[in-house]
Amino acid sequence: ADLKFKPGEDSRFNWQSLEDFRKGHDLKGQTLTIFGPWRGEDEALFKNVYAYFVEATGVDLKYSSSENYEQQIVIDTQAGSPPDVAILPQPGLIADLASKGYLTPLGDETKKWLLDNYAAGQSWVDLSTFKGKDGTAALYAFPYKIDVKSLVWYVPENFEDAGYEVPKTMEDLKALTEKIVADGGTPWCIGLGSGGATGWPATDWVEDLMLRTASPETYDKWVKNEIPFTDAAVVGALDEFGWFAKNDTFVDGGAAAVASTDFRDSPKGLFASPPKCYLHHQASFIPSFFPEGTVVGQDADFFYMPPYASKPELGNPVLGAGTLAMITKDTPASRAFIEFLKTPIAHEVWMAQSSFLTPFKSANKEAYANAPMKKQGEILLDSTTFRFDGSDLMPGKIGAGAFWTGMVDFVGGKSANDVAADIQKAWDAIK
Amino acid sequence: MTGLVLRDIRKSYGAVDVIHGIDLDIKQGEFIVFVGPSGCGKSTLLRMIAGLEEITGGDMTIDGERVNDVPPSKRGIAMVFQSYALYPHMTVYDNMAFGMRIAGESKEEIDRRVRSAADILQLTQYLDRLPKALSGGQRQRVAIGRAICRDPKVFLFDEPLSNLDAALRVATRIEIAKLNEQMADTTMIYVTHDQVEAMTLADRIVVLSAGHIEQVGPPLELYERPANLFVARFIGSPAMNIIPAKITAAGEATALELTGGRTSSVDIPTAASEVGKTASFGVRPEDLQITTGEDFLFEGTVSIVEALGEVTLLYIEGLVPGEPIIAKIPGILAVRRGDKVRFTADKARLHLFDAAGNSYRAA
Amino acid sequence: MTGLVLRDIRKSYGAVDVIHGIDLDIKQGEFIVFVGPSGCGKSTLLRMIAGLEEITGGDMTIDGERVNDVPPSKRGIAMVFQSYALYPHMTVYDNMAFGMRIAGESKEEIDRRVRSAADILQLTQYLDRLPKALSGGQRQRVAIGRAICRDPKVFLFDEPLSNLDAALRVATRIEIAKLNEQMADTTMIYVTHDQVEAMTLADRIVVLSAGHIEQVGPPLELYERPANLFVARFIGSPAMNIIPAKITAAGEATALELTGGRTSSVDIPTAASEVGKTASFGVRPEDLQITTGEDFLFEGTVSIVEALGEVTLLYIEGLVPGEPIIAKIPGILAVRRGDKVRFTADKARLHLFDAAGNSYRAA
Amino acid sequence: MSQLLFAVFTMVGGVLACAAYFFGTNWLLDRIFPSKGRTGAEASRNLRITNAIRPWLFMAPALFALAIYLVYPVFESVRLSFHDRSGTRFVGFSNFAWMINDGEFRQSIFNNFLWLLVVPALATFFGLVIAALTDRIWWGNIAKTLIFMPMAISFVGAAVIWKFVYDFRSEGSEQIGILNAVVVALGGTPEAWMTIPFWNNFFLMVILIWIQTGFAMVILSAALRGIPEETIEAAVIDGANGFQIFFKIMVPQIWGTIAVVWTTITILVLKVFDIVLAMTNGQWQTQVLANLMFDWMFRGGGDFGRGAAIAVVIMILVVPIMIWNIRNATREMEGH
Amino acid sequence: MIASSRSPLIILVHLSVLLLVALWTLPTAGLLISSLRDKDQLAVSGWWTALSTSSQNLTGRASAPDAQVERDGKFVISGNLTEGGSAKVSAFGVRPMQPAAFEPGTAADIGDGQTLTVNEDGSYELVSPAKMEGTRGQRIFYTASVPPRFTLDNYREVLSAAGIGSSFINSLTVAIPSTIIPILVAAFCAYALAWMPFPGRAILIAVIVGLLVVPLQMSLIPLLRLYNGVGAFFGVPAKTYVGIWLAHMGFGLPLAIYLLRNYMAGLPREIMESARVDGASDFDIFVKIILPLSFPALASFAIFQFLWTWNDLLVAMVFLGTGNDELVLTGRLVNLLGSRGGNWEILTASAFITIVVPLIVFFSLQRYLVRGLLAGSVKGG
Ligand SMILES: Nc1ncnc2c1ncn2[C@@H]1O[C@H](COP(=O)(O)OP(=O)(O)OP(=O)(O)O)[C@@H](O)[C@H]1O
Ligand SMILES: Nc1ncnc2c1ncn2[C@@H]1O[C@H](COP(=O)(O)OP(=O)(O)OP(=O)(O)O)[C@@H](O)[C@H]1O
Ligand SMILES: [Mg+2]
Ligand SMILES: [Mg+2]
Repeated sequence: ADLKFKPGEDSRFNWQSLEDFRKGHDLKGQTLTIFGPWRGEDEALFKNVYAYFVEATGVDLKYSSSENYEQQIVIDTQAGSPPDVAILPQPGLIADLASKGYLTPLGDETKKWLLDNYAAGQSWVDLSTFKGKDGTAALYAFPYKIDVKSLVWYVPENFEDAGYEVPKTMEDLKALTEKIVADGGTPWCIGLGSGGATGWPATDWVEDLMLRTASPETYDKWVKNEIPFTDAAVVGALDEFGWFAKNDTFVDGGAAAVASTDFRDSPKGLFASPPKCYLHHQASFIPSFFPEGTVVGQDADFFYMPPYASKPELGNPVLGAGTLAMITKDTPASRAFIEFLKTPIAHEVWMAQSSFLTPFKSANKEAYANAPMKKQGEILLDSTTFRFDGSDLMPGKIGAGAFWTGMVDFVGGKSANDVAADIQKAWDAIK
Repeated sequence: MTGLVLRDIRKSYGAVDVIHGIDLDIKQGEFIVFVGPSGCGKSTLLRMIAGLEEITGGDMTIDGERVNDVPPSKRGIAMVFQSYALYPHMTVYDNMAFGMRIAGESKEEIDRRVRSAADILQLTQYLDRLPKALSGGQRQRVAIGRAICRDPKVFLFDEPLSNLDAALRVATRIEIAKLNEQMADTTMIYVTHDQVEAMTLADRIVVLSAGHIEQVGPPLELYERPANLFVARFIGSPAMNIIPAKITAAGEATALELTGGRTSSVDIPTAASEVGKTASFGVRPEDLQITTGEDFLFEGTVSIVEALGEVTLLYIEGLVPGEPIIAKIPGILAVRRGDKVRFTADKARLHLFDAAGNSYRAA
Repeated sequence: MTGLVLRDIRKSYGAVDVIHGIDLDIKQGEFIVFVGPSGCGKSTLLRMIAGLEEITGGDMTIDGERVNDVPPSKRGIAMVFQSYALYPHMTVYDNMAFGMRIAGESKEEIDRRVRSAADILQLTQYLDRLPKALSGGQRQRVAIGRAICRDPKVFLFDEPLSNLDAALRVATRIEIAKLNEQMADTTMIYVTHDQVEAMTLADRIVVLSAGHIEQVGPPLELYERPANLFVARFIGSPAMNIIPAKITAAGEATALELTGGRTSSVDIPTAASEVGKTASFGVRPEDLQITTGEDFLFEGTVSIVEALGEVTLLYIEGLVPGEPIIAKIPGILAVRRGDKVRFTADKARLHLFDAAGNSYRAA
Repeated sequence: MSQLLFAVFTMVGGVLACAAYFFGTNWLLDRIFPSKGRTGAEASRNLRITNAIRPWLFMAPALFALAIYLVYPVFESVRLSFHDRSGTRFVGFSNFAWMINDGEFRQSIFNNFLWLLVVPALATFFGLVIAALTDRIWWGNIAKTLIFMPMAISFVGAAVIWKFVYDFRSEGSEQIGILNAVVVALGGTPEAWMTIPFWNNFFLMVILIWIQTGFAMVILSAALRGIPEETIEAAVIDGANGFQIFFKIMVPQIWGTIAVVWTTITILVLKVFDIVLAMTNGQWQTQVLANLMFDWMFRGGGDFGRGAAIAVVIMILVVPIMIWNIRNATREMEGH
Repeated sequence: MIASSRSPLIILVHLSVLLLVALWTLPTAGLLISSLRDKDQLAVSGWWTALSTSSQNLTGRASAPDAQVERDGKFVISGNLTEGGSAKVSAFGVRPMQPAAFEPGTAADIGDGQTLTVNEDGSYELVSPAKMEGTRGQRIFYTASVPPRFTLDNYREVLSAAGIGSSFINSLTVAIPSTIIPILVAAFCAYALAWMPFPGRAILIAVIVGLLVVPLQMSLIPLLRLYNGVGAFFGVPAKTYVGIWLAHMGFGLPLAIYLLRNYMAGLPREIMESARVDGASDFDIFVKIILPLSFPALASFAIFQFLWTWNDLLVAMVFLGTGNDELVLTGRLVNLLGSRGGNWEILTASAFITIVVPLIVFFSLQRYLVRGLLAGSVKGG
């Protein structure tokens, strides 16, 4: 395979780690099947990464993906023909697979490695620890490739023209929102539409606001339903979101448009002439839906979704998401692949290609392809609290079901209390 | 060589009884014609013989073997369907060749037989056509051709000539007769409404009525000595004239008083016990002659004159109210509507039936 | 009241020409019968009149109005199809009532007319059946019933009686004749292969052959004075006997020398120029009489005797090789196969055709 | 190239193997129980045997495939419906008990009945009308191809298509959904069609009707062409106009096929889920049984017990249709 | 019938078909046009606007300051906003909130003494008394009427994707036998159910109808388990072409049998009887009479079965696999969409690329949906 970056040539990369890895792993004649969520451009990027693994080990690697990866992995594991390694973005799904005994624990050594090498290591270990079939918790997954969600996107030139400043606190953000309305503009573009997954962008909002209004421990309890959905903290976060989304003058198209506007379309309002909105809350992947030719950092930029000045004890929480790799069939090759993910090079190669963030401290920050990526990487590394997307941690029926539906109902006019009660009812039903 | 034997054959469609128990022995090589009114069960009987219709009751044997449950293909039959039943997707040639191909005949043999059948039936120029591009008569001929191409033990024909013109009908009829002669061992069963066909082709005619047999016999016997009123009326066209009568004297010859008052005597012996009973006196239209003498059988007014060329039909009113007597007189007559005409008839050719409709002669 | 006029009507299916130019005037109220060999185009012509078949060439007018492009429903016709064309999903009753329902007749009127038609056609007990549970003849009767239930300007019948038994056929024929009488204004066009039907029903008969008209005329005219050999052979059953001959003397009567050497003379005038030409001498089977005298027309050996009851058919070999002369003698004869028989015939009933097949009489 | 060769080879091989089965078994049967050229009694005995066996020979591959691919999973579903989420622990009727109390399930049942009422009837109706109308015009085939197109379009494609129809943009901004564009052009205010409870069901149904009309059209147009031309001619002569011919002559004659199409679409409606999944995923009260089942089966690892229980309900719903078909089949066989 | 084809009713027929066709194709037309549009336009304006010249608010950017030239002591940047100059500018502005503040040709003051002039043809001139700084050009907002513009880029992108050719062949390898085999199998079965008497026939028919309802998703796991078992037993890979053919056959059979049986049961009984009398066995009758006469039904089912197998993704993914060499066309195209499925321009184009083959199949099989196949075979009602 052609290697994207010639080993040894670019000093940003830790080539030594590749050489070290090569030594202990000769997998010639073996095959490794990986099932992952990346398709299209992402697949090409990932291919460039695993090319180094193939080059180093001589393994015959087959990567496949599916539009319905959730369904596919359930079918494949249930039917007894799983891939060797699965990489999935949904901890809830992984928990389920683990509880059914389809995953192989990665062992204490890996756990220790994560604690040592990942920023906010304990968060990551907690995230990747699930109960197995026998009920004992173990590390089953390896976080690889992170998205930061606590971002607000804007067009710097529009801010400049209108004389707006990037807000540093949530209070400022709310003030800015009102100011834009006063200026005759519309501050926000919010779109929850996503076909069958409609509603999910709102869950990010709520989670982000939850981390800014309640403690991380409350957040953890919430996602495990140790406090009910109807808890005041949760309802409060919902209402915070409602402040933005349920105000007709705050959102492009009015509150009614929120639920049905496609999340992929909604950022386009930033770039319209005249602009349909000035602000857009979305994760780090969103630039791929910006108009062609948009240069992030110049034509569009982001700022960290600020915390409340009134709640300094919460620090700078970061909401994120990411994919986790796990062993679905225990073979030397799959073990080796997890080992490979522990090398800096496995991270740096993707960092250098864009749309990849990592909390891996040893990965060279300079390898990030551009300034915005680096800025996001810094947000991640600087975070005092990192929390994984709550809806992904909840059981599928809630996090990818009742919660979504609830949010659609919420922006559709239902009160926060009612919505929370509905979701809690659904949660009770699956217990 | 016992041929085909039907014993108390019955058929019902659900609650409708169609065949009420038929007993019939058909010798091998015989030519049997089924006649009977429309809907009396001829086709049904034929289809049962072919094995296409389940036999509800009774036994059928071919050559001594019970065949009730033997499928059609094993009975060694060929059949011409009343509704043709051509294969719509095959050309005329293929329609005729189908059976032989199934039987695995050689190509040359098939070709020879198809062409000769087509020749006989004047179909040669249509061999490449599909049935839908044929006229009604042509379709019927294909159906016949299909049957005669094969070489079966039993031929079944269901009104095979009904859509043909007179000339072709005669020609085809003669071909069938020839076929019958050439294949002395082949039994033929033939349904027709055509008197001429029935009379000329049949070794024996079976007269059916409402699902049972009225009479079986050679054509002339049926014509001359019909067993009952039904057969008498059915055989011969126009039908036999029937005049209600009363027996006035019995003996070697029977004396009668006809409706209308005329008396007559017929050469049929009756028992003395019959005197005084009502009877039906029958005379065929073609047995009536016009007379000017006094010794006439009856007299009447001509209501319709139908000149057919070779014969003239006279419809005579006045004897039986509402039912004209028909006379068939050779040649073209000068008789006009409204004329009063007297008729006489050969005594030997008169018929007499009892009140139940059975012939005195047969008794 | 000009009725129906056909002017140079033509029809072709792709490259196949089926109708070659028909000219025909049919007066309103006339009863026209089409006869002709199977496949000659009768059904096609009928279907063109009905408007079911596009007219490839020529003009058709009804009551003076060109109707080539008028849809069938606007032509005021009723038709009995050769293949019945019953509505398979409707009961017999509904089949017959359909047209009237469409026309919006009252329920009582429909019921009355359906029941009376069913009565005539002996279908009353089948009114609730679907066509598939009927015999062939019953289906045909339903088709007729459907047509006579309606009240059209023109009736078209395509072999309506072909599947009926003799008795029913006569009865139905008479019903049709009655219908024709009652509805003096209704034109009827009737296709049949049955000579008797053609002769009894027709005001005029149209003899078709291979898509063109051979002769048009009243039945007896066609029988007595066929315009050509084709008509001569076609009308009458069995067909007219044709014997090749040579004209030996012309004048008021024509003297002939027949094949086989016998001479004869016919009461047909010919021009002197015809002497020496070959001609066809024709005599109908029913015009032949057996004679023992010396003044016979010809002599031959009987090869087949067909006794039909009322008449006997004799097939005489020896005159024209390969083509037996047929004689139709009334009654049942004592003649046997192999007998030598002499025949004579009335001079006035002989026919003579020139080499092209046209009658000398007509000329 | 080699892939092409392989493809052609496997294709031909597969098809030939299948054909060989039928010819082979049939030949064998005639070999084992010969009737040609045998004497009477033996021949007819053999014939009886072959006649009893042959239907099963003809049906064997079909029955085999049906048994494995459909019957076996049915039993598996029934079994799973009495088990817990991982399909291992027996839980009795608790899945069904849960179901009855589940609001979403009741919503789905209600919606499914709406679908069953509307979609099969309309799709069959449009299919029939289009088949009849296009039958006799010169560009009928082109028209049919165009109407068939939705059937041929992949589901992802269809989802985009209807996005361009139902899309909603706020008032004042440019509409990219044609429905709202029309509404706006007529002076109305744009609507978020997918979110209007109850009515949104119908907007979803429109999509399925749009797709399934092609199915109905193709099947019915084959049936229409089987109608004997003469019966139509007879009706023309009887003075029937186009509508009368259509409703009184053609429709009754293809009634059997109409029933088949209707049945097929009805069953398909019971199974419909991809439209709902792609357009709303059951939100805004548009949930249907099949999507609910899918949701429980696969979302977040899946709950096989509940998924299977819903599947069992779907399968039970088809029972009336089966009974109706048994009736039809027996009646039809009597008619023969 | 010909005569009636000239009646005024026929015009009505033409019109109603036209209307129905329009209704049915309108949504698809949207897709087609969208697939030819520029991908940024897709989500911004309705597809129908692409057909005509439209007035759009656009944003452009002047060339970067390093392109400035000094003229008469002033610094000038000039250029053209509309590449090729096909659009016509009707207004322009320099601030996002007032995109149409100036008429074309007028000089807009943008502060610091700088002026901007945009002409109708899209050419602009930015004049500054002082040397301009920065790396980016000045944004220019303008309203322009843009003529329809179409591009084949979307198609090019889809068609040039790696592996599309072999996926195409994979799809055919799946679809063709998956169409032919079930038809053959179903036809035999349908014949037996329609014309061969045996006990339990009606029940069997009903069961087959009932099986129509079995949700595909329910079967996948048990079946795949079975496959793995069989595969392991024989030591062959579980996911093979034969496996997927059988799967498609299994799922397609109920409908096939149901449709075909219904059709075959409607064939005239006499034809079969006649063949039987001619000595044909059931096998002969089936092959020589039933099959040819069932062509309309076979063709219509073939159309659907082909279409389903061709457009199928799920069964192929499960039974054939998701790897690169097994991927069918639908799988390949879906993978092009990227992980978040937002690339409508690819969706639109690939929808039309996949539709081509089924449409060809439809068009070529359509001629088997013939009229009057049975004409002339039997007489009577
Ligand atoms: N579709 C067609 N294509 C070609 N030739 C046809 C077609 N239909 C009929 N013919 C031919 O046209 C001729 C006339 O057919 P038509 O049905 O009018 O005959 P007919 O006089 O009614 O015969 P019959 O007495 O046998 O019913 C026949 O020779 C027939 O083969
Ligand atoms: N499927 C059926 N159900 C009920 N009755 C039937 C069925 N088929 C035929 N019949 C009746 O059985 C009787 C005999 O029918 P068949 O066809 O044998 O008559 P046929 O003697 O051939 O008459 P035709 O000379 O008119 O052809 C008819 O009265 C008919 O109505
Ligand atoms: Mg009959
Ligand atoms: Mg005809």
